[in-house]
Amino acid sequence: MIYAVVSIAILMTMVLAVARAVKGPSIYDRVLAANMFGTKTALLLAVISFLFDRMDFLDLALAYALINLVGVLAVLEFVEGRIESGKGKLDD
Amino acid sequence: MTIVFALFLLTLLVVTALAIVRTKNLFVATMLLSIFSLLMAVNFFILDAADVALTEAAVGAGVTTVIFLSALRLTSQFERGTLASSRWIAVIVVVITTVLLISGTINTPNLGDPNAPVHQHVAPFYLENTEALMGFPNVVTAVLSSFRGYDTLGEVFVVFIAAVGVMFILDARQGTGPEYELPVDKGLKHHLIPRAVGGLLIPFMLLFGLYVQFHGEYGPGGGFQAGAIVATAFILYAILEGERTALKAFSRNAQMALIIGGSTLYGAVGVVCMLKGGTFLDYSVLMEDPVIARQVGIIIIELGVGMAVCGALLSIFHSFAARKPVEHAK
Amino acid sequence: MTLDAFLGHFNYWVFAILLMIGFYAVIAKGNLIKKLVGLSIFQSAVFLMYISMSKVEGGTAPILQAGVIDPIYSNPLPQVLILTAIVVGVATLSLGLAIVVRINERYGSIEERELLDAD
Amino acid sequence: MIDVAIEWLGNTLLIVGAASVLIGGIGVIRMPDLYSRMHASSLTDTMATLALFSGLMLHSGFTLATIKLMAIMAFLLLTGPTATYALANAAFRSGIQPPSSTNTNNEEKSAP
Repeated sequence: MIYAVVSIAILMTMVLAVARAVKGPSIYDRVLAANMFGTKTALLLAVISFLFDRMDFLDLALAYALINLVGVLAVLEFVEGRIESGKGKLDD
Repeated sequence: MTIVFALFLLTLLVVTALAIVRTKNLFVATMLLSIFSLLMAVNFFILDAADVALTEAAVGAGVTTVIFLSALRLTSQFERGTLASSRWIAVIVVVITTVLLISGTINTPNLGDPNAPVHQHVAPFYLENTEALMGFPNVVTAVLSSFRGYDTLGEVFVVFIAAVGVMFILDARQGTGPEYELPVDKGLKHHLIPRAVGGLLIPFMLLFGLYVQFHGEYGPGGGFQAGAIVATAFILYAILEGERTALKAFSRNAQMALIIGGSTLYGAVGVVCMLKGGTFLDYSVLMEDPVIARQVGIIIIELGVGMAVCGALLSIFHSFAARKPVEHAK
Repeated sequence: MTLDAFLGHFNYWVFAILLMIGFYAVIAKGNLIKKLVGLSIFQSAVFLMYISMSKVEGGTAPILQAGVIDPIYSNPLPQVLILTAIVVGVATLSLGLAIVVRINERYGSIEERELLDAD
Repeated sequence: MIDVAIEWLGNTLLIVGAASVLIGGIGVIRMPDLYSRMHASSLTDTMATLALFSGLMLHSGFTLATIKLMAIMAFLLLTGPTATYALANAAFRSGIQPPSSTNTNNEEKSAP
């Protein structure tokens, strides 16, 4: 039961993150929302595998915990490249 | 309980998809696409598809975003908002097709109906016989690598062909002269924290990739997921240290060898099976004990799949990353 | 329409809507990368439909558990098809992006209208 | 006796984790500018992760699951702040200024 409550709280936060990603306004808000969504997914998967009582599925949460950083670092590199080529502006 | 989750997540999925189509900024579309992929993975997990969710996690969270960003670096980040056809014709076509598709679902069995036709044909056979024939519990891996081994061989070759195609299209020299050489590495050299943490993470990612590769018979995992995770680890290295260092560590030839070696390994197992008197990819003839023979065969072909996928994704990434943007006089 | 039928078909409706959102981006948008984004939404919709079909009520993932009496497992076959399709999907998507990159190098634009005018 | 105590401690930690996830989520929506939103989201990266995973570990007993949970927690705690650093750095370098406390009003007026 407690797991259900926790997963609903995480789901709510995911909804709020999606709202922030859709609303913006700057692109970094969207990157922030995407990154936050990724960590929340890892949390949710961990809690759900307890809820379903199949703990061998914690591997999925582990995969997200490891891989999530790559996206944000790729964004950092992308922005660095833009700044150097003088096209720093990413917003409309 | 599960139903509530599903309603929630599916609605979010539609909202995200609408936002992706609406935005004019392709960078924003890429970020939203990564959220879309995460939502998709959670949905797969809730619908009992742990292996598929792991694949989506391994591919969608890292590789897709990175490849999209590289493509945006080489083209333009803003959509000019031109339309290919009249917007209203498109909307009418889409609405009519949606209504037709939804009306087509009315007579389909409910979600999760155990008497649905899809559950009657071969799936019970797979579920009943995996334990006896293969001796390991993951039915998905068993179907993937043994019962439907031909299919997977075909998919591996599709990945192979796609990687070769990207190489043909993007690896052509853009010109001669020093400005077309790979630049001296910038990477994220000025950023101490990402470099330290990322460098710490890479060995664990590789270890996790190997775990997924060789634990795939007993839990969610297998060659496809492991290949994607290992490729992501090397992509992270390339992001942190720059193209040149990454290529020095893992050259294009090595990547090519990985792709070719992996696909050939898969095919070679089939040929060895034929030489031993069985049919193509019938692993049971490889050894005395058919169960152990199947396990050995599956481990080898999963390794082949992992090598081919890892090499293909890496070589695709490097094809994009090594290319220089072309300036057009406007 | 009863609640049961609504919940039982909601996945398929979401599939239809997502499929058509992707399709709209492919046919209506002029930007080539946006078309590819639409194509990948389209593809994900198909994945969702297959995985929805594999679900069995009260079931669990098709990894056999020892010591469970009378277990129900979801259908492994659609999962296998989609598992391979996801990786293939990324590979083919990058092939498409590679072609778009070369088009941009040659014409300086990735908008369909401008490309048609340039030719 | 001790089992019940551990169970309840785990429950409390899970509730604390759920609450901080939710607070962070609301912060991401309600905060006025990018950097304070980052601050709110970093709450969910650290506090929530610590509390939730400690709670889950108490519930799982000592099994393979505990070790996996510990690994997930360690990685999330490492990568969360790094991601926030990378994001803040990218945002600052591309010219988004954090509003300073003295001239907030002026800036808001002069902003386009």
